Amino acid sequence: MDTLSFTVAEYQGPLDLILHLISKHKLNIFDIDISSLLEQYLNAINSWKEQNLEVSSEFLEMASRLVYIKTVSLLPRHEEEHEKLRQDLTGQLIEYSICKQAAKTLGSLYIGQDIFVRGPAPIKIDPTYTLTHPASVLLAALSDAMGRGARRLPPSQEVFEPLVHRPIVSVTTKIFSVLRTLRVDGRVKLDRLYRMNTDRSGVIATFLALLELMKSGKIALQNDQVELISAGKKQEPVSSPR
Amino acid sequence: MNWNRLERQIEAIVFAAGDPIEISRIAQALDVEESVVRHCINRIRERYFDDQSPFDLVMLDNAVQMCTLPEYGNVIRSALELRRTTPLSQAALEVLATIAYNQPVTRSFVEQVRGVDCSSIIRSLVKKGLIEEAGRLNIPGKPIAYRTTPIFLRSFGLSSLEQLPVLPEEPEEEKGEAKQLEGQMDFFEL
Amino acid sequence: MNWNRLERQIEAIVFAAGDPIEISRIAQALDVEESVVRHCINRIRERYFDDQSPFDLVMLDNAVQMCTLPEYGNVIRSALELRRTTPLSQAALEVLATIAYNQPVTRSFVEQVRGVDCSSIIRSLVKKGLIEEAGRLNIPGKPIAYRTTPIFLRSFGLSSLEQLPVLPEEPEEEKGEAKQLEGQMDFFEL
Repeated sequence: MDTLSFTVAEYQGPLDLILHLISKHKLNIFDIDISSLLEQYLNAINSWKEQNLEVSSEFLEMASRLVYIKTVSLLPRHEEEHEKLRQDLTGQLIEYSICKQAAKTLGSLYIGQDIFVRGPAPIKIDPTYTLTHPASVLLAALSDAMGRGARRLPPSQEVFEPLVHRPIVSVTTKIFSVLRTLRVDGRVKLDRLYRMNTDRSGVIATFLALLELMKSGKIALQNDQVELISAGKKQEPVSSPR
Repeated sequence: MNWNRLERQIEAIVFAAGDPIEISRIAQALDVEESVVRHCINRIRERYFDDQSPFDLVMLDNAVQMCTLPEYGNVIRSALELRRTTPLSQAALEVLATIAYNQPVTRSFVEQVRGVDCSSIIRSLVKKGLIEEAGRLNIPGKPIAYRTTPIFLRSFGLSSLEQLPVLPEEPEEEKGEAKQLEGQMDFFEL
Repeated sequence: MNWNRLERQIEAIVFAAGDPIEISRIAQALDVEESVVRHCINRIRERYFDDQSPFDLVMLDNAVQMCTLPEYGNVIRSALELRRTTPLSQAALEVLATIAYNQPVTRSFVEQVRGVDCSSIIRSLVKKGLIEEAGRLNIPGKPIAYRTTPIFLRSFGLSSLEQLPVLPEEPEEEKGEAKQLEGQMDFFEL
């Protein structure tokens, strides 16, 4: 127990340790060299282990995160992802360093232990609750209260259904949906049709539906304006591209 | 002897003590004779009187307590009783509902349901007369059980516990989902 | 308007309340405008200051509380035989700061900022009365949100959250780089 609190006393957590390493080894927080940070980080953890200190899971989690960021950096054509992972870490570190600074400032303001107040005078007043509420608020409050407890139970199978069985959107459905939209508006922006979908399979089905409709000459794409023209509006079935 | 400074320190101590505090303890803390403390207390009382202060130091045996003059009783009471009109917080409502639907229950049951400490909320609900102790449960540790009171029924317009709104069969979340889907259909049908 | 009388009544009410009491309640009990109460409070504070009284009235949001000045802390502690409470830990201060500047926030938000589990610290801050539940956030899972309390304000000598010290701006991508790093170095070299 003592050993554990020793670790905790030295660093508030993995972010704290990283901030320490960054300042100690003069790394640039805005352009972290992941390889050398990872090396320093693992050295620190290993030295704790040698001293038989308990290393809490949060430190190990961060170690695996750093390893992952480094791995991504080694993969070809993953610069973007690597950059994003690195920036996420930088952002978190900056946020935490601001938090540390705020904590330090607050700490210097603390006068709580030197200010004394007194308890309420023992005057006989009637503290009985006098307001009234509809009983329905009780039910709402109960379901809020149980929200936490209920979530400790294993989730039911239905919860997983939508994850396993994605709804398959048929092309036919989308053909109808596109035509219905056109019947109302006459023309419509292509990206609006796509934005009406909430998932990838819907977007694909919309795309296929559009190809199908163009092939059959029911609609046409108005060159670079990204608009659809209903063939029913008596327009050129296929406009000549510029 | 800096009388003024001593008086201030005594005022501070007696104020912070709240309850009557022995002259001897004050004397010890200030490292002076008890007679000095008594003398200071008299000086403070005279000053309060001259200044028409609403406070007084009252001697009880060998202890002293700071209190307000009786003529302020009414205005104090009316200010403090206005507290009763503060509506229950969300947290207090959750504790109350948990007790209402499961009574008699222990504090630890309520805390298990909510996942956070509820001792001060339970204390304030007892003070407000909305719940009360219902003896001790016959399980290890003999914890205190709580139940709702007639004031609870009155506050929520119920004539008995049987009238508590019934829990819906299906869990809330599913219902919310169905509603959500309906909303989405509307969107498609634009 | 009998200012003197009003001041006395306000002193009596605030003293007897012990806990912070809302200006609006005092105004209602005395049947005067809130601005009148605020004006009286300022006059009382000035008088306490001029008289070198050990007391002060502190404003905590829209409430007021009577307390002793910090310089009397030692003598009060020794008279009441209180041990000096351990100061807030670095971890507790970090959690408090995160909540104070972002409230209302959930536990998981705090844990994300600090990168470590904070449940026991949050529990102890609730027990100390420095933070409290602020209902639930209307996001999936309806997590409990926390906010700071009047005791927090009082303990840090603030009369409202607007008085929280200004945080350093989040450094902009390139501009403030050098400056920010200098500041951080100072901070690290503690």
